[in-house]
Amino acid sequence: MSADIISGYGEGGTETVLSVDAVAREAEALGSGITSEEALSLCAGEPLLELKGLKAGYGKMEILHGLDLAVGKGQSLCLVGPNGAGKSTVLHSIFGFTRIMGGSIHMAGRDVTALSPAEKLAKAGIAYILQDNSVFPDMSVEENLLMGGYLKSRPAEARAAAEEIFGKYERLAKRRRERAGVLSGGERRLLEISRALVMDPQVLLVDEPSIGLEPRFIDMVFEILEDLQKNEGKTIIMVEQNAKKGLGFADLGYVLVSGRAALAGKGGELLENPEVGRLFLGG
Amino acid sequence: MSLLLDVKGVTKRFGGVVANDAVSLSVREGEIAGLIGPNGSGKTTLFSSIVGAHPIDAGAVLYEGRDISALRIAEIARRGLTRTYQQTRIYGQMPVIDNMRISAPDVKEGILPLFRRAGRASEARARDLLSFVGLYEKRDLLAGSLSFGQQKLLEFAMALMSEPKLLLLDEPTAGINPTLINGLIDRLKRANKELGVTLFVIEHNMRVIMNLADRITCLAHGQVLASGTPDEVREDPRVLDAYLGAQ
Amino acid sequence: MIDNFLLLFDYPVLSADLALNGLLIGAVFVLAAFGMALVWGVLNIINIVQGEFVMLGGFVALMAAEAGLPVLLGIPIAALALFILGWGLYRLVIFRVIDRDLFVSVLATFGLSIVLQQLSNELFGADVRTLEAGLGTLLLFDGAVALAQIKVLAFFLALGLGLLLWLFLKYSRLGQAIRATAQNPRAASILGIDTDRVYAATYALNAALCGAAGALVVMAWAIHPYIGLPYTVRSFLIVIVAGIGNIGAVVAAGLGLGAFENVAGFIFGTEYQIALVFLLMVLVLVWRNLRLQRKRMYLK
Amino acid sequence: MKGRAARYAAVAGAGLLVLAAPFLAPAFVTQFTFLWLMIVFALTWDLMGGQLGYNSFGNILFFGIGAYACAVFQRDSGLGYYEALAIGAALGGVLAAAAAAFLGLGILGLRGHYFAIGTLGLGIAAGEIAGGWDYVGAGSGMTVPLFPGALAARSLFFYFTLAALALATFLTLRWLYGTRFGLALNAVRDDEDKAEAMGLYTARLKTAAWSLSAFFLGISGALAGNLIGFIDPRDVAFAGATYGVWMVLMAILGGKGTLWGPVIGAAVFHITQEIFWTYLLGWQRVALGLLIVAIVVFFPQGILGTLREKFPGRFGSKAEVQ
Amino acid sequence: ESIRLGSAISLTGKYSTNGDFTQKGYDLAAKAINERGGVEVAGKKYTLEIVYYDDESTPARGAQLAERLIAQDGVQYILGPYSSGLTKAMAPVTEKYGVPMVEANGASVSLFTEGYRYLFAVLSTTEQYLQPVVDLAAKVADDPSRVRVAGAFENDPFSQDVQNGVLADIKRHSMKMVIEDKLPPELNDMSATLAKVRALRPDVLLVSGHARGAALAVRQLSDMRIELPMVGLTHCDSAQIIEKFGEKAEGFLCAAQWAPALKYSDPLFGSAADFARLYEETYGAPPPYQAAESAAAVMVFADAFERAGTLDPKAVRDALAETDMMTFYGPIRFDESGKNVAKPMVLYQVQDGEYKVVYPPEPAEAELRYPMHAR
Ligand SMILES: Nc1ncnc2c1ncn2[C@@H]1O[C@H](COP(=O)(O)OP(=O)(O)OP(=O)(O)O)[C@@H](O)[C@H]1O
Ligand SMILES: Nc1ncnc2c1ncn2[C@@H]1O[C@H](COP(=O)(O)OP(=O)(O)OP(=O)(O)O)[C@@H](O)[C@H]1O
Ligand SMILES: [Mg+2]
Ligand SMILES: [Mg+2]
Repeated sequence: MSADIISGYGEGGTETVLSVDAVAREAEALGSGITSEEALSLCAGEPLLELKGLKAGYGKMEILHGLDLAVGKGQSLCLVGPNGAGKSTVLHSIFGFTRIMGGSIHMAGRDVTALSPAEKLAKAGIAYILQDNSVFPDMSVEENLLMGGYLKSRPAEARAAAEEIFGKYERLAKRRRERAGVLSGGERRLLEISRALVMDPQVLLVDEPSIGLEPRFIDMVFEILEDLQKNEGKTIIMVEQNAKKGLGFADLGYVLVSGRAALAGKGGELLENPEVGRLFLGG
Repeated sequence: MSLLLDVKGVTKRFGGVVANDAVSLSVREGEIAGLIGPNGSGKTTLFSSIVGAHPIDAGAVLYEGRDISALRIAEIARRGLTRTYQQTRIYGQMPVIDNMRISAPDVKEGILPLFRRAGRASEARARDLLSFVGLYEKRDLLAGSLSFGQQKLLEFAMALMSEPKLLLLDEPTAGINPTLINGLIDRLKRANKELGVTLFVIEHNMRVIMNLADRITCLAHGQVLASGTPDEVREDPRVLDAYLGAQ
Repeated sequence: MIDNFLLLFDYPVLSADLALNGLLIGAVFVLAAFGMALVWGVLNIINIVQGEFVMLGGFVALMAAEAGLPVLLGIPIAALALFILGWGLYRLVIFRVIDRDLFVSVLATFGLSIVLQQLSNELFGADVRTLEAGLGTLLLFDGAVALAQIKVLAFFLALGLGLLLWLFLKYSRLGQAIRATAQNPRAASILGIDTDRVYAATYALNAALCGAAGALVVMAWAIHPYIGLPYTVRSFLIVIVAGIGNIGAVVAAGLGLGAFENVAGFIFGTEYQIALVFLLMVLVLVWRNLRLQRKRMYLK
Repeated sequence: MKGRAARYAAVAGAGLLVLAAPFLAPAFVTQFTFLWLMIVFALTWDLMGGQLGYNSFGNILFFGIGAYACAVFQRDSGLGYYEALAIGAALGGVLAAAAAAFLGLGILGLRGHYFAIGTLGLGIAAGEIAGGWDYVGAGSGMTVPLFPGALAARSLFFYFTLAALALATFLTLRWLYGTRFGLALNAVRDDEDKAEAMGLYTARLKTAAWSLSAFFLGISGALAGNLIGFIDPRDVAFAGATYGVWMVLMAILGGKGTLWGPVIGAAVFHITQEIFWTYLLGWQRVALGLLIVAIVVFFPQGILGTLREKFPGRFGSKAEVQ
Repeated sequence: ESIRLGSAISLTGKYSTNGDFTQKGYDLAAKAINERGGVEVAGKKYTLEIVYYDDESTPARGAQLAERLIAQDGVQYILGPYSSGLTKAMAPVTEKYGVPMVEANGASVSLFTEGYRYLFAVLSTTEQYLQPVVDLAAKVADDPSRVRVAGAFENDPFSQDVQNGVLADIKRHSMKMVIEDKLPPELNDMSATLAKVRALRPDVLLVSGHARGAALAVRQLSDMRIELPMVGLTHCDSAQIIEKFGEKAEGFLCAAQWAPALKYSDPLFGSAADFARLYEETYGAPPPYQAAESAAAVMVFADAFERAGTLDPKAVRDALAETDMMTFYGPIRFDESGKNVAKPMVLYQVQDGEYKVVYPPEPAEAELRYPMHAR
C-alpha cells in the first residue's frame, strides 16, 4: 500500500460539481471502452477469472452490455463508477444471481457461467461478501462462522477452519458467544469477511467494504484485505465508492459507466489520471 | 444568533444499551451544524430522539425555546423540524413530482387542505426545487426507479419542499459517488444561504463535513466528546483517538 | 350466561373438566401452530392451507385404518403423506409466491385451500368421519372428569414433537440451514445454502406436522372436508401471540387458547365461541400494538 | 379537442348501454345487478388495499352492518317500503362509516399482516355475533319486506339503484384520487413512517378513507339485503369466504391501486364465475380455487398492471420505466 | 317432449351429503316415472327432466340460482333445495315469479307463516321432529313435571324451529329445561355442552344439529362416558350412526320423516320397503329419509301435472293445492299454507344394530328400551 493513501474517506476540496448525466457524457468521450485484449494485457500472466462480453441483467432489463474483464491470480481489482452504473451487478453476475443474457465467465480456464451460487462456492472457489448487512443476527458469532462452512462435508473441518480464524482475529474471538446482532458496524464487516474465508476460496468478491463505516474501521477493513491478498494469495474483486481508497489499494482499476467499462488500468495510474479524478473522484 | 435547537441532557436506552447518555448540544438559527462519531455512538438515535420517533428516557429537547420532547413525530414535523433517513425513504410507487406535491407545507394543516387544489405557487416551487437538485427531467418517473443517489437527492428536495426551519440530514452522502457528493454539498450550502434553512448533518465522510459545517459535535459511546469549529475538532486529540484514527 | 357461570360454582369439578379438555384440544392447535410459525418465519408466508393439511391428515389416517393398518400407525403415515403433498405443493405453487407481497401468498394459499376442500369433498364426501383408536377413557375425580386417552396421547405427542423440533432446528444441519435462511436468506445463499430446498423442506415439514395433528383430530374428535379454517385461524392466533421464534411460547399459547375457548364457550354459550376466539385475537393484536406505540413502534 | 369529443361520445355511449342493458337482455338483469354490486365491492376494497396499502380482509363487516341496519329499520320503522328502504340504506351507510371510524381507533394502528388478520377476525366475529343475537334473528337470519311493485319493476328497481350506487362510488373515488388526498393515501401506502415524519395526519387520513369505503359498502349492503331477500348472518351479511374474498380478488385481478382496475376486475371475475357455475356443475369451486391461484401467481399486477407494463404509452401510466 | 323441473341443491359445502341424497331421490323418481312412459298431460306424454345447479350450501347463491333457473333457463317448476335455510332464501323468488316449488327438505315452520302460495312441502314441519321424544319421556316418567330435559340445538333456522317445538311440548307437560345450548354451525366439538350434561344429569338429552351434530353427540357421549336414560337426535340415518359407531349407537332415539318399515305403498314404487330395495340396488346403500321424501316431491309434481291437464304454472299450482294422494312415503295433503298435514313423524330407536320404529304406536315395530342402555 502506498504511503500517501489518506486515512478513511480522505480529504480534499469539493469544487468540482458535475451532474450524473455530465459524468456519463464525458466518460463516453473519455475512452472507447475496453476490449478483451486490453483486459487480458492488464492482468499479470494467465487470468484466473475472466469475463468475456458479459451481458446480464434482471428480468427483461439488461444492465451490463458486453463487459470484458480479467484478473490474475493473487491480484486485486477495484470497480468504480457512478451510482447505478452496474458495479454490484458485475459481482452478482459472477456469483450467479443475475440473468446472464450473453457472454461467458471463466474461472481458471473453466467455463462457470451456468453454475448456481452454491456450486460457485463449492466448485469454483468463489466467495461473496455482500454490500449490505449479511450476518445472521440471532445466531452467535461462532455459529455465524460455522455457517460459513456449511458446504464442508464434515462439521469438524468447519470447526477447525473457524478456530483458525478466531486465532487470527482476536477481536472476534472475544465475542464468539455473543449474538451477532449486537456487533458494531465494523465488527460485523469483519465477521462477514472472515466468514467468507472458512471455505478457503480462491476469489473474494467484496461489495463496498467501507460503506457506512467510520474512518478507522475503513482502514482496518483494508488492512484485512491487504493481508489476505499479500499473505494468503487471494484474488480480490471489489466495488468501492470511496474510490481513492479503493484504487489506491487495488492492482487493477476498472471504471464502469452505464454497464460498460469506460476505462481500465493499473490502480495507481487511474488515481493519477486527472480526468478520472475530476469525473469519478470528486476532484 | 439565537438557539434554534437546544438538546439538554438527553438519555436514550435500548434495553441495556445506553445509546445516548446525557447528550447536550445546540444548533443556532441559520448555521450548518455537523455531528460525527464512531459507528454505534448514537448519532442516528439522537436524531430520532429529537424528531420524536421514540420517547426519550431523560432530558429535554427545546426547539424555538419550547420543550418538544413529549410531542409526537408528526406534531414536531408540523413545526418545521424535519429529518431525512440514513436508508433513503421516498414514496417509491409514486412519480417524482407527486412525491414533491405531497410534501408541500399546507398538507400539514390537516385533511381539508388535501381536497383543495394545490396552489400555483406550490406547483412552481416543486418544479424549481426539482431543477435545483437536477431531477426536473425525471419528474414523471416512479421515484422507486431512480438510482440510489438520485433518491437521496429527491429526499432532500422533498424535505426542502416542506419548508422546514431546521433540517436534520443523516449521512446524506453515504454510498454516493464522490463527484455527485460535490454537487450535494453545493446544494446544501445554497439551501442554507438562499432558502434560510438551518442544517444539522451527520457524516462519516470528513471531506464533506469539514467543507460543509460551521460547527461540529463529536459523539462517542453516546456522550459528547468534543465540539467546536471543524479545525478545532479535527485537532482534538480525543477525537483523533476515538474516531479519526492517527494520520 | 349467568347460570353457566354459577354452575361452575355449584360443580367445581366442572371447571377442571373444561380446562383439562381445553388443554388437550389446545395440544392439536399447538402442532398446527408449530408448522405455521416455521413457514411464517422461514418463507415469510401466511399459509392459509394449514387447516386443509390437518383435514387431509385426518382422512389419510382414516384410509390407513380402513386398509386394515393399526389405527395409531395412522399418525406417522399421515405425517409422511402430508410431507410428500407439502413438497409437491411447494414445487407447484408456493415457490412462485415467495418474496412476493403478503397478499399474493395469502390469496394463493387461500385458493389452494378451496381446491383441497372441494377435492376432498368429491373424494371422501362431506360426511363427518371419526376413527376409534380403541384407547379408552381416563376417569379422574371419581369419574367426574373424563379424558379420552387419545387426547392425552395427542397432548404428549405435541409436547414431544415440540422438543424434537427444537433439537432439530438447533443441532441438525438442515435445521441450521432453516434457521439461517429464516434470518437472512441472501446471506444464506452466499454461503452455499440451497435456499429453495430449505424452503421446500420447511414447507413439507409444516405439512407433516399438520398431518400428524389431523390424524389425532380424527381419532379424538371428528373431521370433514370443511373443518380447515378454524385450525388455520387458531394456529395464526397462537403464532401472533407467541411470536415466530419461540417454540415454548407456542406450546403455552396453544394450550392456553384451548383452555380459554372451552371455558369461554361454556360460560358465554357455544354459539359465541368462535366470535370470542376472534375477538380475543383482535384484542391481543390491538393491545400489543398500543403497548408498542407508546414506544412509538409497530408490530412488525 | 377531437380527443375530448371522442371521450364524451364514449361516455354517452357507455351511459346509454347501462340504461338499455336491462331491456336488451332482460333475462340477465339480476346478473347485471350483481355485477354492479361487485364493482362497488372492488372499488371500496381498492380504496383501502390498493390506494392506502391497508389490505383489509374484513371489509365485509361494513356490508353486513348496512344490510342488518337497513333490515331492522325496515322491520321496525312502520314506514312504507320505499321510504323505509331509502332511510334504512342511508342509515346503513352512516352506521357502517361510524363503525369504521370507531374500530379504526384500534385496528388502523396495525400494519401489514396484522391489519389483514385483525380485520379478518372482526369480519368473522361479526358474523358469529349476528348469528347469536336474537334481535336480528340470530341464526335464522332476517327476511326483508317483499317489494310492493310488480316483478319486472323489482328487477329494474334494484338494477338502477345499484347501478347508481356503483356510479356514485366510482365518481367519488375518481374525484378523490385527483385531489391531493389521493396522493396522501399513496404516500401512506409507500411509506407510512415517512409520511408521518413529513407532517401528514396519517391517523385521520386512514380513518377518513376507511369510513368512506365503509359508507358505500354499508349502502350496498342495505340494497343487496333487499335484493337477495334473505339475510343470513354468515352466508349473506358477513359472507367473508365469498364476498369478502372476492372483493380482494377482483381488485387484484383488475390491478390494484388503479381507478379502472377494480371495475375491470369485477366484470371479468363475475362473468368467469357465472360461466363456471353454469358449465362446471359441482366442480366450479375447484375451478375457482385454481383460478385464484393462477391469478395471483401469474398476474400479481392484475390486468391493468400487466397491460401497463407491456404498453406503458397506452394505458396511462405516466411513469415510463427506463 | 319433456317437462323441465329445476333444482338448486347443495353438491358442495356443508350440506353436500344431504344434497346428494336429495338429488338421488329426485333422480330415482324421475327415472321411475319416465320408465313408465312419463306423465300424461291433456292426452300427451311428457318425460321429466331435471336441471340442477349447485348452491354450495349458501343461501345467497340459492336465491340467485332460483332466479337463474326461472329467468334464464325458463324453468317453470322448481324442486326444493336441501335445508330450511336455503328454502327460505329461494321461496321469495319462486313466489315472485309465480312458479310452483315442491320441496322435501325445508321443514322450518317459519316457511309456512309467510303466506307463500307457490310453496308446497311434502314433509312434516320441524317442530314435530323431537316432540315424540318428549311425549315418550312423559309417558315413561312417573311424574312428567319432574323430568329434566337438556337440549343442544344448532344455531340455524331448522334446529331453532326444532327447539321451539320441543319447548312448546315441554311446557305442555310442565317439564323443566335445564340446559338450552346453541351449537355453532361450524361445530367440531361438543364437549363444553356435554360437560354441563355430565354435571346436571338430565333425564332426557335432545340434540339437533344435522348429521354432524348427531355424529358428534354419539361419539362424545361415549368418549366422556356419559350415560343418560334417554337421548333424542335428528339426522341419525344421514349421519349413519349405526354404521359408524356400532355398539355405541345403541339406544339412541332418532327422529325421522319416513322409515322403510312403514306400511305405506303406491303404484309407482310399491311399498316403502320396495322403494328401499330399489334405492339400495341403484345406489348401493339404504335410503335415508331425505331421499324418500325427495322422491315423493317429484311424484307430487307428476300427479299435479296430470290432474291440471295443462302445463300452465298457475293451473299446476292450483292442482298442487288440491293434492290428496298416497305414496310409499306416506299420505300427502297440503293445508292452506302448503305443508303436508297428512303424514306423521316417526321415531326410531337403535336396537341391536338396527333402526326400529318405536313411535307412534301405530307403525311401531318394537318396544321402547328405557333407559336406553337397558337390554
Ligand atoms: N434486483 C434488481 N432488479 C432490477 N433492477 C435492478 C436490480 N438491482 C439493480 N438494478 C438496477 O440495475 C442498475 C445497476 O445497479 P447496481 O446495483 O449494479 O449499481 P451500482 O453500480 O452497484 O450502484 P451503487 O453505487 O448505487 O451501488 C440500476 O439501474 C438498478 O436500478
Ligand atoms: N432499536 C434499537 N434497539 C436496540 N438497540 C439499538 C436500536 N437502535 C440503535 N441501537 C443501538 O444503539 C447504539 C447507537 O445506534 P445508532 O444507530 O444511533 O448509531 P450511529 O451513531 O447512528 O451509528 P452509524 O454511524 O453506524 O449509523 C448502537 O449500539 C445500536 O446497536
Ligand atoms: Mg452497488
Ligand atoms: Mg446512523
